[in-house]
Amino acid sequence: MIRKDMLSIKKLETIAKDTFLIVLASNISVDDVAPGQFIHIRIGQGNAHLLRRPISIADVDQANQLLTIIFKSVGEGTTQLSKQKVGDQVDALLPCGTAYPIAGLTMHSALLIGGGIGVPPLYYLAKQLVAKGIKVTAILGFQNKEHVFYEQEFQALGDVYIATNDGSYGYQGFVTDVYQQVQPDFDCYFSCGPTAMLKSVTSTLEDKQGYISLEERMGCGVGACFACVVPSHDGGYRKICQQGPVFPAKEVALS
Amino acid sequence: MIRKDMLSIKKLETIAKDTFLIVLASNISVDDVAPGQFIHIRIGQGNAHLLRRPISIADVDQANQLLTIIFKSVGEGTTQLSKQKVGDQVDALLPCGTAYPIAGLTMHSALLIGGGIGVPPLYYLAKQLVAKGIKVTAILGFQNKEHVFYEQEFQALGDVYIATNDGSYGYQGFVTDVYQQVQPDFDCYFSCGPTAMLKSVTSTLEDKQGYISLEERMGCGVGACFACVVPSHDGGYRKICQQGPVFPAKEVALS
Amino acid sequence: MNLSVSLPGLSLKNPVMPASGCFGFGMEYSKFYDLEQLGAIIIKAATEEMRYGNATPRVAETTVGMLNAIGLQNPGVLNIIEKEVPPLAAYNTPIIANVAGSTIEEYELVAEKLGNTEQIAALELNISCPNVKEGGVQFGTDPDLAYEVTKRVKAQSSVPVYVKLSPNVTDIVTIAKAVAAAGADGLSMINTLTGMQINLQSRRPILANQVGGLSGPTIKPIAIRMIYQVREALDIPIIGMGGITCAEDVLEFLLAGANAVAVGTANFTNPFICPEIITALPDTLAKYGFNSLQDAIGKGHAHETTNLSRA
Amino acid sequence: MNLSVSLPGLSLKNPVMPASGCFGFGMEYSKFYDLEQLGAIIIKAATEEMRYGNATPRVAETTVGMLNAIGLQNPGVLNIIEKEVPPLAAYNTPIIANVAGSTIEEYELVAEKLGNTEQIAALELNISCPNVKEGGVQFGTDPDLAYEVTKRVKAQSSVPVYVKLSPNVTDIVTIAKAVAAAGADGLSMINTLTGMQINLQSRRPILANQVGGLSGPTIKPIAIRMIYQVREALDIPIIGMGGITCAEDVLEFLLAGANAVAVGTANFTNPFICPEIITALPDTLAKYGFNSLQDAIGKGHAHETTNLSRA
Ligand SMILES: Cc1cc2nc3c(=O)[nH]c(=O)nc-3n(C[C@H](O)[C@H](O)[C@H](O)COP(=O)(O)OP(=O)(O)OC[C@H]3O[C@@H](n4cnc5c(N)ncnc54)[C@H](O)[C@@H]3O)c2cc1C
Ligand SMILES: Cc1cc2nc3c(=O)[nH]c(=O)nc-3n(C[C@H](O)[C@H](O)[C@H](O)COP(=O)(O)OP(=O)(O)OC[C@H]3O[C@@H](n4cnc5c(N)ncnc54)[C@H](O)[C@@H]3O)c2cc1C
Ligand SMILES: Cc1cc2nc3c(=O)[nH]c(=O)nc-3n(C[C@H](O)[C@H](O)[C@H](O)COP(=O)(O)O)c2cc1C
Ligand SMILES: Cc1cc2nc3c(=O)[nH]c(=O)nc-3n(C[C@H](O)[C@H](O)[C@H](O)COP(=O)(O)O)c2cc1C
Ligand code: FES
Ligand code: FES
Repeated sequence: MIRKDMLSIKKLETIAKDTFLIVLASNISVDDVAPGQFIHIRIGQGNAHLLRRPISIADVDQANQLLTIIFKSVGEGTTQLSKQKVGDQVDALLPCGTAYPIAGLTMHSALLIGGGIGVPPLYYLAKQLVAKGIKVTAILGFQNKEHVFYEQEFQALGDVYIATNDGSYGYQGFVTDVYQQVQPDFDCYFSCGPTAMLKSVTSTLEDKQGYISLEERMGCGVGACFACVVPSHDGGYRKICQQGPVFPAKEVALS
Repeated sequence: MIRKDMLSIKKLETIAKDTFLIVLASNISVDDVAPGQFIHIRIGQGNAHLLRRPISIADVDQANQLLTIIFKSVGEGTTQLSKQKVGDQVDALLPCGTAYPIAGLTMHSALLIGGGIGVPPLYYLAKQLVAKGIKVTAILGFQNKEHVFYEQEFQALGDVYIATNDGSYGYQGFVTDVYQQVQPDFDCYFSCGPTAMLKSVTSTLEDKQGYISLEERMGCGVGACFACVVPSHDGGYRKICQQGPVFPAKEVALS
Repeated sequence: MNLSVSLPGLSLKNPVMPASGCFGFGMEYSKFYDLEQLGAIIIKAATEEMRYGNATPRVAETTVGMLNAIGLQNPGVLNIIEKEVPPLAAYNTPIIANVAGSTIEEYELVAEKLGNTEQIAALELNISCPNVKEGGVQFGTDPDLAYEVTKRVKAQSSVPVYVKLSPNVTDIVTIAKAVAAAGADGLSMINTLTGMQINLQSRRPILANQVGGLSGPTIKPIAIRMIYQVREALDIPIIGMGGITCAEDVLEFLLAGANAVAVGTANFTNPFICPEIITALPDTLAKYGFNSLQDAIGKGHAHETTNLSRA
Repeated sequence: MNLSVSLPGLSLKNPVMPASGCFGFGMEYSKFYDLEQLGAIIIKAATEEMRYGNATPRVAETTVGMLNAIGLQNPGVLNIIEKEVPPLAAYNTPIIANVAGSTIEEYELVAEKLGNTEQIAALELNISCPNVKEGGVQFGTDPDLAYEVTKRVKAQSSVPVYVKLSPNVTDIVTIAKAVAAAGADGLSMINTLTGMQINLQSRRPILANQVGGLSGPTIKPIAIRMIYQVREALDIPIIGMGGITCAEDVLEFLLAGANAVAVGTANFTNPFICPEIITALPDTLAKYGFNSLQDAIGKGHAHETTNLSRA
């Protein structure tokens, strides 16, 4: 069940350009956290920042009650977060949103397609899939060489193809370009990244079963304010923070 | 000339209930600071507190470029100031306002009447008067025993009479009650404290030469915004931050 | 300390309720705490049909405030009554339903449905939503239209109607008088101020709707001023809101003349804010010399001693 | 980088000027820096006679904002012309004089005197002061009165007139159109929003005047929205203001449609703010892809390419 927790920073490191990894410790069990979910982080104290920032959970260490997040400093909140110190407390709502529904799926191989800061949630997903004996292939896209992270970590779990916009590392082009070249075999795909990427991924893989994870500016983060909706193909809408961020690829209409 | 300076905290101590003393070091000479003037302090950084807080200068150590301030924590700004640490920087405009015009005065004895946080500026004044060979008598009023400060410091400079509202220390009553009982001899008086006290002081000492120091909520602190005016007896007005805070007792109309 | 307060149709155990649109239909926050702690709950605006609302992005953060342009997204009044109200009604906390529309007829229909739903204790008539092209705010900025829609909505049911006023007006007192004359049982104020933020990178307004409603601590001085002015002019109960984040803020609203308060944006920053404020209220009231909640209402007005509750 | 901008009657080396009432008659800040760095200086409001203004306290701090109720205190127009203008005129920086009054006749007289003072480059017609009982804001909230006073003030002299608009209105565009139709050469927006703060201890509004004008970062989203809306509707130069504290804020105002900007409250927090912003502007403009100041004006409007300067 969703809760407010004060997490303490155990580790904070820069893992790529403007990209930070933070390991957070909880005082209680985090066994209920599943891949694809996010934590909703309060920045600062008092009224400095009224809106929390959603950041995906990149990894979970159940035994030690640790959560890993990976994020890019793009604005005030993430920059402030990147300047915290080990030992500082982070006020977070968790676990938020839906997870990749791996329990109910029968498959042998999975394709993970991540772009930029959409890569982190796929890591914990990959670990869980591999733990279930599912073969994992990852195609990860980044702006350029300086922004690449977690290549080795994914390699430890399966095949990894890296794409950079400018070709400064790995394949040149978009993740969908790499897909066309590599043509990996898979039963189900999981994708997270910028909306433009997701649109091209879902249309490229139109006849495949897949799940995508969406981003949107959020108010409450818990389903109460309707800030974060996306139209659904049934003529209605879905709240990304509560009914997402993970959706079956065919459920929602990307614009 | 008025300037913006980053002062660093050399010492911070509690000297009475909710009453703090801070010694601030400047990198440049503070020889131009005269008794009665104040510094205009910025609280915090960014936009947290848009208005600076005026605090009187309680003492100056010219050789070491040190300024002392004494203040009570009454609200957000002063509370935050009281929680600073030695070594922290304080952004201040200084020296602000007018000083007690002691250079131009010929006198043998002076009466200093201070109430609460109106006491601090009188201390540096007393030191300067004594340095000029003028006899100083001080009547200092406080809420109660717990709030009394600087009795010894004033005693080192002359006669001191303490009054507390509840009689828990020294005389019981107001500074003007003490004055009536003590009837000290003096050529000129200098007073600083709440407006109600100043009104009663100026009317009690109506036929004496005297100077009073006023308080008002301030915007700019440098004479530009007209926030801090007081009507003058010539039918006009005076800006307390610039033409004051020290005024000849008969110049301004207290309400 | 006695925190109870009586308003027309509402007997509240305490004066704190979540504001409309900031608490959905309540159940999300039931995961954080027991909703029975709340004085009341104002649910999200209802319209006749399901509405999708505006394009995203719909929210932006400003300096100690936020902008929103949700655009009255909601599942439609019948869905709300059927699916959203029943779980909430299980709590012993009065539900106030927020009524919206594009036309007077839509307001009437929504009010008729909600006002005749047993679990709804009162209506909040939203004539102040700045985020929809049609209806909404024009009813809240024109005294004649405000009068008309209030009167027509009042006629739909017997539950009390609190009219939610827009601060985007030249003269709040005139509007307040118009809706009071039309039979409003109370006022709810203020809704958001219309604002905009431009993204320097994209060179476009951040919100897809361009403009949005400004809420949070940034609007508190305006809310306090408007409530104070209306309280000077009228003897009508007021649910006050706009930037409340702590018990001291609640007291400031009470002194200004509010009889109860709603908390909006602060729920996003801290989902526990409402119960935390309720817990802090007795000490805060005592600290400033009040013996009960009722005691503080309107006390910011010189010589004001009226008990403004009408219940 | 070229920071210059031309407005009717004003050829500015850069777009940054202190806002009226926040910089006195300039000389106080000449102790901190050379006033020639400024694009222009807008001096404190002038009325016919010396005015004492409101009782104190006149200012209060709010969350990232402040309230003021100075009440147009000033030494009177003749004193200003004789004593305050000459020292300031020694700097090679255009002086814009803020014109206030209680009646149209007073506005006319003050405008006539200031408009015919050689050292005054332009007038800012203040029809938006929320802090005086008479005149001031009613001229800024009624389009007909706004039209009338603008027309009469324009007739007093040949210097350009920038009309300073009040944000305390239901519809800013209507007022803007009215003053444009009356011949305003430009607009200056926004003045302060009316607000209040209540002291919990004394149970009274902090300001002796009860209400005051809200300024500072807290009002920026409202200023941006109003400037954006007026820019969409009208092709008239705008001096933008309301909460500017840094070069990024200036750019946001330019994108919204301001041709130049004024900085008010921030001078109190940091007396060096204007030159600091001017120094930071070239890098900030370059960072967001602009080659000159002029290049950024109005660029927050989709497909907007108009050069709005009329000089
Ligand atoms: C479900 C979800 C998961 C996410 N996971 C990650 C992650 O693992 N790593 C990571 O680096 N980023 C992630 N993001 C994006 C991250 O939330 C934004 O980068 C962050 O909110 C920016 O905050 P800021 O204060 O630095 O930026 P500012 O621009 O200063 O923020 C201003 C406001 O806009 C919001 N905002 C700005 N950009 C975004 C965005 N892209 N998405 C949502 N809100 C935004 C902020 O939350 C804040 O409310 C995720 C977003 C969502 C919705
Ligand atoms: C010339 C002058 C000299 C002063 N010298 C001293 C001194 O030596 N020691 C001392 O303890 N106090 C002194 N004061 C009073 C001191 O300025 C206030 O106590 C302080 O500003 C309160 O700030 P706050 O943030 O704690 O209170 P808050 O109430 O949170 O402040 C809110 C706003 O009100 C203003 N304000 C509140 N009370 C006062 C006040 N009494 N006078 C002026 N502004 C006020 C604040 O500056 C701020 O702008 C002096 C005031 C003046 C005008
Ligand atoms: C995201 C959001 C959605 C809102 N939706 C509604 C609504 O549906 N109906 C309504 O009357 N007010 C709505 N409001 C206004 C709030 O109820 C409240 O009046 C306003 O936000 C001021 O209070 P606050 O500063 O505490 O948020 C909404 C506000 C926000 C922030
Ligand atoms: C203390 C103070 C005094 C002001 N006096 C005037 C005035 O005399 N004439 C005027 O047109 N505006 C006056 N204003 C309004 C400012 O010029 C400006 O429009 C407003 O403060 C918004 O800008 P800011 O947020 O940068 O302060 C005053 C504002 C303040 C804070
Ligand atoms: S962020 Fe509030 S509903 Fe999703
Ligand atoms: S505080 Fe601005 S003139 Fe004194």
